[in-house]
Amino acid sequence: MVEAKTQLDVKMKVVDLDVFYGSFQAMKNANLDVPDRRVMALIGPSGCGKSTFLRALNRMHDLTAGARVEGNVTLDGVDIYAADIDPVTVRHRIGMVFQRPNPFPKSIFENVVYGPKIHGERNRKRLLERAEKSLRAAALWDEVKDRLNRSALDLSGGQQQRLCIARVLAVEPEVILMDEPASALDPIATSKIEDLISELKKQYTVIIVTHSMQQAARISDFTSFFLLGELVEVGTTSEIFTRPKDKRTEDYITGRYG
Amino acid sequence: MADAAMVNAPDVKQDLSRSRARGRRLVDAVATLLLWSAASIVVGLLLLFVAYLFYKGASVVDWHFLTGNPTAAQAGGGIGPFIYNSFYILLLTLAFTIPIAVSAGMYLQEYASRGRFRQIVQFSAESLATVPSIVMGLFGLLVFVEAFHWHFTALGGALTLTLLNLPAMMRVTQESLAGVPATYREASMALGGTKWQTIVRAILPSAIGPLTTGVVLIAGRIFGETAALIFTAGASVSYGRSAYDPSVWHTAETLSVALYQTHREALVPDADRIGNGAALVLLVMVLLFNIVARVAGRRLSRRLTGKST
Amino acid sequence: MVGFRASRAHRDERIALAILMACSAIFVVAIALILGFLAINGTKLFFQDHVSPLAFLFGTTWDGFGGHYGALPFIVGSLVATGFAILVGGPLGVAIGVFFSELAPARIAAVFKPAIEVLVGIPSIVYGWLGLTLLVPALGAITHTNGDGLLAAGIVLSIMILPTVISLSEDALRVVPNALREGSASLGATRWETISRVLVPAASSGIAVAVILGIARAIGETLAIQLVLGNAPVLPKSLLSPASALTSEIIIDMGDAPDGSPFRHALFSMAFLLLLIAMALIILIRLALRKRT
Amino acid sequence: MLTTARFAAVLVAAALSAPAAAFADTNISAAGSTALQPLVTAAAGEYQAKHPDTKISVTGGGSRTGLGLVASKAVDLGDSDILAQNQPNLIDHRVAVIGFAIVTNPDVGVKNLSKKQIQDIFSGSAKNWKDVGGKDEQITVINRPASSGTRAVFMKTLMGGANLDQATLTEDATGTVVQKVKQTAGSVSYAAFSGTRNQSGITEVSIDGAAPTDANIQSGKYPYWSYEHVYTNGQPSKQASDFIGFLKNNKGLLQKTGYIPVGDMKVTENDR
Repeated sequence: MVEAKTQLDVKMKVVDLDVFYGSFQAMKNANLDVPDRRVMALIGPSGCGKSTFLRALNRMHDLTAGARVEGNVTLDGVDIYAADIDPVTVRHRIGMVFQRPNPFPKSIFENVVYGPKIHGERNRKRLLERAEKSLRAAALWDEVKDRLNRSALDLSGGQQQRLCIARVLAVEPEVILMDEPASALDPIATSKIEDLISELKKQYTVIIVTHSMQQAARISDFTSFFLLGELVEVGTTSEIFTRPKDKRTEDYITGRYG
Repeated sequence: MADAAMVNAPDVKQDLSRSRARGRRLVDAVATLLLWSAASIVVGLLLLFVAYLFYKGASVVDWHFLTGNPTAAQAGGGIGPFIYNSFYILLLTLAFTIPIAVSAGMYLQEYASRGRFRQIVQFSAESLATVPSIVMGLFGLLVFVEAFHWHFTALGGALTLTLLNLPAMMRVTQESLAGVPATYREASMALGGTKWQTIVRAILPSAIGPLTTGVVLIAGRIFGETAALIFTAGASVSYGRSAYDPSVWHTAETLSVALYQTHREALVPDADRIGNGAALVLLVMVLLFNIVARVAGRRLSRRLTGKST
Repeated sequence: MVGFRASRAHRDERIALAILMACSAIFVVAIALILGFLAINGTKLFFQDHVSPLAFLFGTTWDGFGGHYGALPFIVGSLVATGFAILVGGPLGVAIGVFFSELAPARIAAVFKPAIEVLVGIPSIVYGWLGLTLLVPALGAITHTNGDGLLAAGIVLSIMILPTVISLSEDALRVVPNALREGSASLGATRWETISRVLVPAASSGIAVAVILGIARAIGETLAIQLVLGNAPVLPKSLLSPASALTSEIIIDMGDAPDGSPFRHALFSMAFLLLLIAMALIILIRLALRKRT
Repeated sequence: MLTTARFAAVLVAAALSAPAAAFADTNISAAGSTALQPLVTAAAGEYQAKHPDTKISVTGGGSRTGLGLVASKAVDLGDSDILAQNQPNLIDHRVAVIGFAIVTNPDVGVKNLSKKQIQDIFSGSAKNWKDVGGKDEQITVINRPASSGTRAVFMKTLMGGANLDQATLTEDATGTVVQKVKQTAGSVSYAAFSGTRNQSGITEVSIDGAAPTDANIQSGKYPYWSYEHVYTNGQPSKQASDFIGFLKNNKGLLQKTGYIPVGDMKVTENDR
């Protein structure tokens, strides 16, 4: 049912995913293959379940009281919901960037090396190298290299969001989940983030939730469309935007839902 | 509340009559005036207290008074050892209170869901918070002084004060942690942090400002506590060389206990003078604790977040 | 490449959780021990010395060495002083809570609120000292008595419970949704009508909690009232005659009541009674809060 | 977390080792009577000045507390105004005689009271100073609580079996009594010399014509006095016995603090 091109490796595979908040079912029977080192966009109207779906991919629902996830999610063929799997290591391999920039109230440097530190890196020199590498990869290095010890809260919104991306990169994940990372930013900051995402797919698998179809069209290789807690259709981005198979997808693309 | 609003509704038409409206406006003005006066009276009372204590005590308090030894039966004694004991017991109490209460606060705020254990802890803390300090003092007397055969000791006093202040310290911790945005938690978890790492490295540092303010305010309370100490830390000091005893086993009359005891026994002819001085010193300490709490909390938040606002 | 196996961090996590739970358990153990110790020592008077609980609760003669353990004078003293404090300090505190929540301009609040926080911090012994050296002589001059007694104690307690009542009732009023304020105002109600008919009823359970905690603070207060009560172990004839309370009598007699004597047991019975009153107030608060939900 | 664990360890260790450790660094500990406390405290100060290696801790707590603590060996010396009852282990060391005075506010103007008049005042049958030979002014009686040793001696030596009116101002220590008498017009109470000697603003009343002086107590003319006792549990240690001797024989200190040396007494308690 999924049309990912066969020559691509499948990084993550979602089979029959259901998500419940108490007795409310927020996601019904979703199936999806996520190809390695590509950008997958999740689109759909507000409340369609795309964020719910995203948060199921790194077990963030574990933190919400009353949330329950059923079905299979695999990373490189390993079920991340299996009983002997530690959700903490899942999140180590699958990083996440949130809607609003959420740097810690610490220095820029401390923000970037937060992950490496909690994973046991103590060596100051290696931490500095890691910080520089991540900040360069997040296209922020040149802007902050002279003020690494300043508070992250003094950065602009767009810089903060790139810092949050750098913070994720510093953990060296394989998959990066992004939940509308540019929705709180101005157009210039947004385009910087979009450029960055295109850069990131050389090394990482990126799954991004966006409410902007233009954004999805600009940056993603694949797009999946969600509606009312259902994954309606998946395809290459050009297919979805030019000749969707499902009537509902077409209605959304042509602007029939808000 | 909808009910109350409904009750008002029929009044609207009648109130178009002018005299009634004027009457209602008058009531409103009088009520406003009364509320203003109520608040002003209380602030006025505080000013009166401060002025009175300064008026009575200012001539008493000098370097000799603050550092001198109390005398047994002559005039002219100081309060040095009492101040020493107050700080000794304060620090000892904080050393017990902070680790226990912060841990419990973290547990309730970050770990415990709606489990039974959480409810029991919460209820215990609330109950502990309402135990009158004299009753806590008697408990300390039964346990530390008598059952453990410690007699009157700084340690017994500090442990009693720990019991007395654990609930407030736990509350401060809970509130400080609750004030940390949920996004910090998510961010840390999404970076692969365990819950413990998230709390210690991301949440606790972000809460350090309000936490510090809370600790200092509680420290002020500990400093002024009296009833719980009379039967646990004792109401006397050793005189002479051993007045500044470093051992936790020493009998430790604090400044607040001394204010009570000096007046009570009045062994010295200038008990009034010492009382006025001690009361002023206690008041000034409370003012200092309040100022420090505000300034330190703000400074620490700023330093740790580095935010220049 | 990181595997999925549980890491060292995970083990730390379990140790940390165990320590946190142990620290939480201290609260439970502590209150259990306090209740236990006081229950045992507070009932020896009845079980060991065979004094009837009725003679203790309703007896009016207190003579520790003469075999009379009537605590009624102290119970009455505690209740009257606390009642006075609630009647005066309760409404005044709620009024000031209303002032801060509804009236006070930010600049005034910025000055007044710290003042009230200082009031909380003043040690009870200093309140007692103020009562002894300022209030009692003043009352004595006005009423041509000694000035000691339940009136003086009631006034001291009224001031001492104010900060508790003020801050908690202010909190209770602040959580009342703004929609209610706007709704009432749009019906043509004056500010006072909005406060008295809409906001205070809406915040009633929170205000009740504020007042109950005020009671708890007042009934357990010891030194501040011991210094102004006059300490006569008899039923008070008036608000201006010397009286005593549960807490103040304990502090007066405890040092001299011999170990193991019925006298000492009776003092512990009074402490146990105080503890039971405190527990009853906690349950009252729970009930008041349950009503809200 | 480590700190928490360490505190727990300290706590447990403290609880286990305390009985032995508590006074390991104190050579002599004393507790009890607040009437005797100023003497013991002052003596401890002087004694320590002469013997810098000795450490003495002095605590009040009341006579009966002192007796309890020395009986359970929690302290070395139990200070008391009253005799220990049914405690054969305790050895009584009479260290001083303490005198007590009936004190009034100076405005009363009465200089002398008979025992009968004192009984009338304190039992509540005389309500006005003119009933006992003074001017027309209401009497305000100030008592000590039932647990007080001073009150016990007062009842024994002056009240002669009459009941005390309890509905009076009650102050729980000598100091507060003296202060209250100073403040209150028409007031009368009783207090130890150690609390009245250095005070102005009160009048000490003669009893049956005998002024409250050391000489009158020594000669037996003045009735309101008692022995101050220091109790030890069994024979005192050498150090403790040395200190008791110092306490008892330091006449200068005794007089300065308002006590009478036992050796100066020409009468005993039984002669009253």
